[in-house]
Order: sequence, then C-alpha cells, then structure tokens
Amino acid sequence: MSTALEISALSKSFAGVQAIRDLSFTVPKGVSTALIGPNGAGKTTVFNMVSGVYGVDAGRITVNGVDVTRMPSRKRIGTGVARSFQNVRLMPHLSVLENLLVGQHVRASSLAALFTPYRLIPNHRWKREARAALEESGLGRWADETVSALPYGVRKRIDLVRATLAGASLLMLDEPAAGLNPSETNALRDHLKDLMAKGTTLLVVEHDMHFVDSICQNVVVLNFGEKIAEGPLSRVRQDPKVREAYIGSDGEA
Amino acid sequence: MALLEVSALSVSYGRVAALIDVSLRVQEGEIVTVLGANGAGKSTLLKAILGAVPVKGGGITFADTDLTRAAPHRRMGAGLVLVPEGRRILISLTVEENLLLGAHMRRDTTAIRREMDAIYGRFSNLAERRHMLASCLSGGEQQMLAIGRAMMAKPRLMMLDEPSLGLSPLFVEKLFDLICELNRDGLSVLLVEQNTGKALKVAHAATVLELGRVTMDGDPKALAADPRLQDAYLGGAGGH
Amino acid sequence: MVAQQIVNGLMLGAIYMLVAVAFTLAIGVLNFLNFSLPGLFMAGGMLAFGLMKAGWPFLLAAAGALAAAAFISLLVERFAYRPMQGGDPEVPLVSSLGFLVLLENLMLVQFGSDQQAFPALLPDLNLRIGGLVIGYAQLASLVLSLGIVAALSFVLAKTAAGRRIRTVAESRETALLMGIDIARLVPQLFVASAALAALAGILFAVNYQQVSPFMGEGVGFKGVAAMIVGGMGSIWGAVLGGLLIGLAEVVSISFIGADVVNITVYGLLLLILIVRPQGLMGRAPSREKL
Amino acid sequence: MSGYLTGVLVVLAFNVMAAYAVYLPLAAGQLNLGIAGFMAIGAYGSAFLTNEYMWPMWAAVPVGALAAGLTGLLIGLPVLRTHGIYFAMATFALGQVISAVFLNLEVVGGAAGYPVTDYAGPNVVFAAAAGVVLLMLYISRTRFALELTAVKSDPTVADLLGVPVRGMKVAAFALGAMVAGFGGALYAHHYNFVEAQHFNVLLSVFTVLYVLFGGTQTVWGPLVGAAFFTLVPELLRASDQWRYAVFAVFIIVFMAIRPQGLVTAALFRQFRRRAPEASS
Repeated sequence: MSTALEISALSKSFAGVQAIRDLSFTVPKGVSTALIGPNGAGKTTVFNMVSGVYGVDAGRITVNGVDVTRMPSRKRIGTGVARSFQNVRLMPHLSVLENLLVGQHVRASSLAALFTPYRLIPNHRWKREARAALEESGLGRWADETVSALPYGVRKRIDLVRATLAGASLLMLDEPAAGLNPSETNALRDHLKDLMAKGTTLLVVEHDMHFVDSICQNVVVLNFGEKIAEGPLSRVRQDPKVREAYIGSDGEA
Repeated sequence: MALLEVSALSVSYGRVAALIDVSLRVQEGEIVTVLGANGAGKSTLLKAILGAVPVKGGGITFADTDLTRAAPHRRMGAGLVLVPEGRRILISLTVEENLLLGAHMRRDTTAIRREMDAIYGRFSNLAERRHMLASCLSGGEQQMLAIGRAMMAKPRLMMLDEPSLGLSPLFVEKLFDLICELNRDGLSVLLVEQNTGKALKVAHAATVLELGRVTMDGDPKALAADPRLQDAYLGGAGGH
Repeated sequence: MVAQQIVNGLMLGAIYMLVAVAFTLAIGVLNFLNFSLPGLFMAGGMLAFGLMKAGWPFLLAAAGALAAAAFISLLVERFAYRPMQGGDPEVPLVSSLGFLVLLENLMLVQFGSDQQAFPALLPDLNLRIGGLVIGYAQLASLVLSLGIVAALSFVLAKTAAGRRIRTVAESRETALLMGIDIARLVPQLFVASAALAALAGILFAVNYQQVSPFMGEGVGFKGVAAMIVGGMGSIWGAVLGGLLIGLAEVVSISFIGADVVNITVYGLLLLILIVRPQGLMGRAPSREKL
Repeated sequence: MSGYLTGVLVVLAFNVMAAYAVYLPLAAGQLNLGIAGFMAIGAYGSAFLTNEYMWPMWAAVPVGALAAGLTGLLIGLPVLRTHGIYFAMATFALGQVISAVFLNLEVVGGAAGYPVTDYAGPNVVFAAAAGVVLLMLYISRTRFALELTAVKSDPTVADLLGVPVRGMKVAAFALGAMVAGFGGALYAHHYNFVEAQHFNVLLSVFTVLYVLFGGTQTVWGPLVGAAFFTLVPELLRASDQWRYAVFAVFIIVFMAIRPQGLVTAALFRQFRRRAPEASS
C-alpha cells in the first residue's frame, strides 16, 4: 500500500519550547486518519509544517512519495496536499465561484491561462467545472454569493470543494466540525464520505470523537508534541495514557 | 447572594451561536470549574463575563451589581480579573512592567509595591528576571507572571482560562497548588480547564459545557464518576 | 563651515523630530498613518500668527493654536479614524488627507496663499561660541523640543499611563482583556500627537519667521521620513531620525545645492526601507500567525 | 467642443490613466504612493527621445512607458519585500527621489523645465485613455485579476493554493508603473513642457485619493473616482475659493459613511440579480 503522507522523526521548537518532538507516523492512501490530543498538543503545528507555513527543525515529510521537507509552501499543492483552516479562510473579496477558480490555479498557471479573458467567454470550461463541482456537492445555489453572506457550515464545505478543484488527493482538515450545528455536521460528514469514496485521503484534527469515529479508520494521539498512541479509535480510547492526557493525571478519581 | 451570578447568558459570533442560555454561579470563596471539549464555548463564557464580547441575552451580576452592559474596565474595577488563554504576556514589556500593568487601575502606590514584593517572594524566578523582557520567560514562568499580573489588580474573583495548557506535568502540579493557596487566602476562582481530573479535584462546584449549552453541573465528585463526562471528551468511552 | 552647518541641521532636525514623534505615536500605537498631522503642524504656525495679528500676546496665541489643533485632532479621530476600524487600512489615510486639504484651504481662504512674515519674538540676538552663531530662539526651541520628547519618553517608560499605551501598541485585544479603557485612551493619543505637531509648527514659525498655508507639506513628509528612518513606534528612533534628516538636508543644501535635498533625504529613506525596513532603532515586524 | 471643456476632459483623461496605474497594485493590496515618479520617467524618457533623437511620438511614448515599467520591476523586487505601510512609504520615497533626480538632471533642463517639440492633440490623449480603460477592462476579466484579488484577500491561503504571491505583486506593480509612464509620456507631448515640480507627492497622493474614493472592489471604481475628482471641483468653481474646502469636507464625510468607496462589487451583484428577475 502506498502512502499519502509520511512523517519521520519530525521536530520543531518555538523560542526554546519544543512543540513537536521526534514525531513519526504514516497516512496510507485511502486510510483516513485523525490527529487528536489535548489543546496545545501540536496538531496544528504538524499541519503548518506539512503545508509549509513553518519550516522544520529536523525530520522529513513526504507527500505521495515526494519529499516536500524543503519545498516552498506554494509548490506543495502540486504534490496533491491541500489544507483547511480552523476558522475557514475563504477569500472575502471574491464570490464563491471565484474562490473555487483560485483553487484551480495549479492546473491553470501558464501565461496564456493567466491572460485568457475567461469572464467574457460564456460557459468557459473553468467556470463550468467549478459550477459542476458545486452542484455535485449540492451547493450550486450559492455559486454567485459573497462569501461572508453564507452560513458557516456551507463555507466549510466550499473550502472542501476548493481543495478538490486544486486536485488534492490528501486533504488536511483542521477541526472541520467545530462550530457546526448537527445538520451541518451531517452534511459535512456526507460530503467527506463522498470525497473518500472518490479516492481522497483525509488527515483530520477534530475534537468531536463521534465525528472522528464516523470518518477515520486510524487515529494518532499527540500529547506535548509526542505521539502517545496510534490505532483504531475504539482501541486508542481505552489506552490509559490517552485517558490521562485527556482527563488528567487523576482521571480515575 | 452569590458573588457572581450568570443567568441565561447567550452569545453569538455572527450566525454561530457560541453560548445558549448558560447559567452559573460562584459563591464567595469558592472554586468553580467549567469543563468541556474544545469549541464548547468555555473561553467565550469567560470573555462575556469580562465584557470583552457582546452579550445577546441574559444577565451578569457581580457583587450585587448588574454588569451585563458594563465596559471591561468597569467590571475589573468591581473586582473581576481574567488570566487569559495563552497567557497573553506583553513581550515588549519587562516582567516588572507586566506586573505593574495588572495594577494599572489602582493609585495606592505603596500597597502596589508591597504586593509586588509578595509576588516576587512567591515566584523567585520572576524576581530574578524582573528587569528583563517578558519574552525571555519559559511557558511555566509566563503562566506564573500572568497570574501574578492578575493578582496585582486585587481581584475578588479570578477567572483562569486553560492555565495548564502547554505546561509540563511538574508545572501543572505547582499551578494547581497555587490556585488552591490563593483560594485559601480568600480569592474566589472561576476555572476553565482541559485537565478535567485536576480541576474536579480542587473545585467546589463544576459545570460542563457542550456546544455552548450547560449539559451537566453540580458536585465535582459526582461528576468525576459520571461516565457521561468522559463521553463529552472521548466520544462514548467504554463503548455504546 | 561644517560645524555651523551641523548646528543649523540640528536646529531644523529638532522640528522634524517633533513631527516624527507625533507620527510615531499615531502609527506605533494606533497603526494609523495620520496625514492630517502636516495640516496640524501648519495650523499651529498659522493660527499662532493669526491670533498674534489679532493682538494676542505670543504665549496666549501659542496656547490658543495648540488648543485649536487638539480640537481638530479630535475631529480627525471621530471622522477619519473611528469609522474605519476593521476596514481596509488605506481608507483612514484618505480621510486624514481630506483633513489636510481642508485645513490648507481654510487657511488659504482666511490668510491668502502668500508667505506671511511671523514677527520676531526676541530681538535678533545671537550666541557666539567660537566661530559658531546660534540664535537664542533656535536654542530655546531645541531645548524645548528635547525636553518635551524626554518627558514623553519618561511617561511612556515609567508611568501607568505609559504602560497602558504600550500595551495597546502591542496588542489591542490583550489591552481589552486587561481592562484598559481604549475608548478613552485613543482620543488622548490624538490630542497628544496633535499638540506635538502644532508645537513644531509654532517653533518653526518662530525660528524661520515665516508661515504659509502650505508650510506643512514639506516638513510633514520629512517628519514621516524621519520616523521611518528611526524606526516606527520608537520615540528615540524618531529623535535620531529627525536629527539625521535635518542634518542631511542642511548639509546637502550647503555643499551640493538646494535642489538635491529630496534626493538625499528620501534616498536615505528608501535605502533604509530596503536594507533595514524596521528602521535604525525599531523592532522587526513579527510574522503572521495562523 | 469649447476649449474649456476640452481642457477639462484632457485633465480627466490624464487622471484616469494615473488612477489605473495606482489601481493595479492596489488590487493586490499594495498602496503605491509614488506614482508621480513613474509618470515623470515616462514623460522625460519619451520627451528626450523625440527632442534629442527625433524619434516619432508613436515609438517614443511606448518606450517611455516601458522604461517606467522596467524601473517598477527593478525597484519592485527589493521594495516588495516590505509590507503594508512600509511598502507605501518606500514608494513614497521612491517617487520623491525620482522627481528630485529629474530636477537635477541638466540634460533635460533641470529646474527650468524641459520644452517638448512634438504635440499630441486632445484626440490622441482621449484615445490613449480609452485604450488604458479597455486594457484594464480586459485584464479585469482574466485570471490575472482574479489572482491579484486573491493575493490581497488572503496572501497565506493564496500561497498555499499555489498562487505565486510575490510574482503577482511585482507584476501588478510593474504594470501599474508602465501605465503611469504611458500617461506621463502623453502628458509631456500634450502640454509640450515637462517640469519635475509637477510630479510631486501631492499628485501621487491625490491619485490614490481618486482610486480609494471610487472604490477598489471593481474595475470601474478608478474611472468613477477620477471623473468625480476632476469634474466636481469644476462644477464648484462658482464658490471659487471655498471649493476645495467644501470638497475636502465632502471626502471626509463620504469616507466615514461609505469607506468601501463609491462603486462596490455588491452594487454590481444587485444590478445583476435584478436584471434576470425583471426579464423572467
């Protein structure tokens, strides 16, 4: 089985504080994985290093077989990895459709593509493709809206569509279910399952364990920047080290 | 009457409801802890009590004064103080200036000086570095500074937002000892914590938030034994 | 005569220094490039002139001009700064420029566009040290400027008000959580920076004995340059920058010619921005956090 | 057309060109406070070629524009390492230095100014301004414009989506400089005289004012802003000495009420939505 993401012996410290310590784990293709752990355990830092927002102190990151450890952040999406942010970051000055069009950049970055007046061409294939992707996710009616006018749950899902249009086969989602109401959570879950059925692998940071349980086959638990457990959620959840990390050292009291 | 009385408080960020009908009270001299997974609304609750986020509905009464619409500086003048999440030490100020900042609303210079010396007595690490920029402190020392800074406001109720976050186990011990010590000296405490076990052990009362609502509250010992509490964190621990 | 030029440069630099400190207060704490400050500089000089013409004694006229500048600055806060919080950062800049245009044209209507002679306050007495000639008025304004800046620096460094201001400068959100009354602090800062700019204008008028509705532009923009050369948000940086720009100006005028002033002054600014954007005494800007 | 009206419209044409020169980098979030400097390069560069080398105007004007664009590119590379207000101040300084250099350049007359022999009539100026507007309309319909807005909106996310953030910024800055140079070159040949003092900081700053007043969300904003700023003071001419004061008050009040500018994207969406409803 080939791997979507391989992290080996990764370390990172900020101003002398060790945020990630000798961390290794693998996300095989097709095996959606959750990265869990108490607040401050280093989960978002891992995302930031994989996407290139932070450099690494030591270790290696491989995405779909390509070593991206020293690759500029801008180039990494070309290897098939895209991410979402804790607070959805769609571009507020652009409409929904335009946000998706920016997502297509990796596949349309030549000079000719940059200066094609696609907005003057009715039904240009970029717009068609973006609209189709929206329709497919049941979000078609939002295409021409301003981003800020949309419900939070819809914004999160548009973020997903943007990542797929960028051709991402590995999606890193930072707390996708946070702030969603139950029906929005369900819509998001269905959307993610749909993506997984089409071959996308997910790496998810999430606190809602029911949500994790329903989409992830594997769980990696971090505490103080170190991996303390790994495996299926049902097993990890029984691990005393995990219980202690979550409930605290006097958990059994 | 309770020192702090929060009744049916609601807060929204845009369309997202962060708190829905949350009620809570802290009696004089108590430690009350608020538990819940990330995103449950705990930080929002503390910020709303401080007045740093606007309230949509409900009321906040502190020391028999209705503070629901008061500005943060007025609430702090009444004796409320927050030790914010992530400590929020000012890195362009020295350690001592951070402490003095805590007392920025007070005029009693000699008392301020005396209390600062007491804090230095308690935290010798801070005393040694009093004239250095606060950015040189370790995470644990920064947390001590944040608490010291809050002490300098001479509060009646101290709210702490995830004080143990990112601290080593040894420091977490020290931190909880400190909270208990301050409480014994007469300070009331409202504590938001990830470290549920420890928090329940020191608290006189506890409230659990889930998705912005109070789902459980009452005696911390009973809560600690309640399997539903673990469910709130680990999603059906023990299996359904 | 190099030494004489250095003296003259420092005297001019003292004016730039005050303007630079006014700018640095606005940008360092409020993150607002307040282009009404050159207008307030001019208003200081012009109003002092106007009031003296109406028969007021100098000190009263100067006080009146300062009070007027402070009042105008509160209007700037109310109409240019406050409505723009959270919007595009360029917009308050436009409105503050609107105030500059407004002030210039109001003075134009009142006094005409010509340069006006500001009365000499002290009989033309000069201090002669060795070969150096130093006017008493110049010396007095240099001492006054340095004294005010030193006092301001003391307030910022040692008092509770200063700590509050520095907290707002570092993080508005933390300031809010610390119970700092930002709604009261901001207008106070506007008044302080306006008073500095207007005082600089009055000193300029006293020293060079001329005022005009457009006297703010050149000096104001050099004040901005001085602030950046020294490092935005740093008081002593503004002092250093002001003196450096003043020196650069006077020295290049006397050794090369008046027309090259902008090349040396703004060339220095450009060079600093490319080589060391945070300025000589500023801190490096921090990276965006996610 | 009366001479007066033509004169006003020519000024408008120049202001429109300058406005778009500011608009391009601003669309990517970069405030250029030194646009006058690039106009000066175009003006002096092209005038030098027609005066001294007898180049025809149609060749000299584009070369002047290219010279300004090239300067923008070379300067943009180091200067665009700075952000926000630092960038604005760097361009501000740059504009001052450029016009001061021309002020001291004796081959082009120094402080006395530089007479230009070849003449570009009002129709040429109108055509040039129309050309700039059309070019901008075209660009606004491309992915280039889309990605500029993306860079302004959220540079971090744009970068993670693969958009070359720095490249886009430099390109927008250099293109804007080129447009400014183009306008400057025509200015020199229309008025047959260039003087460095004209290309001062107030010219730069007022141009920024037009653009922000018109609004930066759509490509129409600069056009509307420039038209407003050129025509309204003319209409206020009756009140003569008060007109700029009145105008300034208007700017202040307007920006306080509508900080996003006159023309906004939402305005367009409203129109677009109303149109199909009416037809259905």
